[in-house]
Amino acid sequence: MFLLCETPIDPAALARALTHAGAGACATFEGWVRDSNEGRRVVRLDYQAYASLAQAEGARILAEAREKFAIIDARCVHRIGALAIGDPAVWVGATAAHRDAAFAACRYVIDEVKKRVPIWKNEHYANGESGWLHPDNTPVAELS
Amino acid sequence: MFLLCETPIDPAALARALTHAGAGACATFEGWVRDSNEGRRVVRLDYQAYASLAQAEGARILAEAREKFAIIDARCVHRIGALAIGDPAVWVGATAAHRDAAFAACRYVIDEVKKRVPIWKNEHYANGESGWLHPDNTPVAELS
Amino acid sequence: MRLRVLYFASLRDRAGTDAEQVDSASADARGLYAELRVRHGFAMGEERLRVAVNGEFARWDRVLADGDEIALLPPVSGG
Amino acid sequence: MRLRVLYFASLRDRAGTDAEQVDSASADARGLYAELRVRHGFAMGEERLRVAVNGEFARWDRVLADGDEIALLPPVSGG
Repeated sequence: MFLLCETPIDPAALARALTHAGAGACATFEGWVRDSNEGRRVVRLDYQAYASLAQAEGARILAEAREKFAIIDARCVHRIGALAIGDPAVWVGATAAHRDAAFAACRYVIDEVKKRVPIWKNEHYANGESGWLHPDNTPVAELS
Repeated sequence: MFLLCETPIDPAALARALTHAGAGACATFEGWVRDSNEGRRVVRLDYQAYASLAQAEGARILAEAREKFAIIDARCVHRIGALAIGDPAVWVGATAAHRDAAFAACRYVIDEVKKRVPIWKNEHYANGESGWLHPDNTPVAELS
Repeated sequence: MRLRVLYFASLRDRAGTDAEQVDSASADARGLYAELRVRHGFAMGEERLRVAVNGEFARWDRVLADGDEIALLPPVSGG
Repeated sequence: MRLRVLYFASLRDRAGTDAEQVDSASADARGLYAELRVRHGFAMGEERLRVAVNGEFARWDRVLADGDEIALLPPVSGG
């Protein structure tokens, strides 16, 4: 299950939904909105997505995780829209009989989501500037 | 903060307590009571601890994690007493600016806790038998 | 042929719209993007973008057909 | 000298108690455990246990003193 959501992420509810009597390990990852990035003070963020392709690519990543690792389930939810400092931006949870697989799958999912899923972050800075992050070593100011 | 607790673990409250404006990543691990182990059906568990030394050793492990990895915080709570299938037995959470450190610290803490902290698991099986797990390749029946 | 083009992130800001109809004779997605760079002044070369056609990732040499929906995708930054 | 010994997990079940007072002349923790193996019929050799004295991990050659609290720790299985 890969979901984009416009409302706050509820990690507790998401973890509860992974409950399974055969699961001995649950690894989760949450990405939180930080108050700084590359030395600049961040006051809020917007996430934009190409929703249909993001859902499809996210679902593919989860299917890959299920194939690569001995997990019971893996899920991911990504916020879109306006977020404040401290808000969870992304949640990944993976369950397995044993912890090796749960950790590996959780890590795989967040890494691939960050690389492949068409979602973009616009950081708003304390000095009033803002800019889309296109993480390929290009300064934000030169992007468009 | 390493704690032994006799009441149910509340992962949501524990994760909330890690909130920090500089944290961009939160990795957690939960160990859940599985319904089987080594092919035997498990119906419930008891955890016993040498409480004073467990707390001291757990605190040392968390201090090591803070020294080894660029984390903001790491915490661990371990249940003791009687647990049912599905109950969280242990919770680890680590926060950091970036996910590498959060994952590495989370993994380090659970691995070391399982190796070093004086806590023992007594599994109760569907056939009425039970036995302390002393994981050094010795069958449960031969242990004492 | 008439195409629909979707813009995201910095390309959307630069184009001033999230989507537009485009009449184009470009043979492929690469040619279309070259046209649109001129029209909107996009600074990023195609080697920094990915392209999707009708909701799936595609190659730049993808031959376009009337009615196709082309999405231009800057480097992603989710998570 | 009089010592206090703490038992855990399978050793506790075997000894039938979580703790007891022991009068011993053993020079060190190794000697004490050898005595207690005989008394309670513990099957595990010392190489499979850890020992703690007064709340901290110790070596088997730790010299014991009157009033020490010795904990015998089978291989752990938390988590």
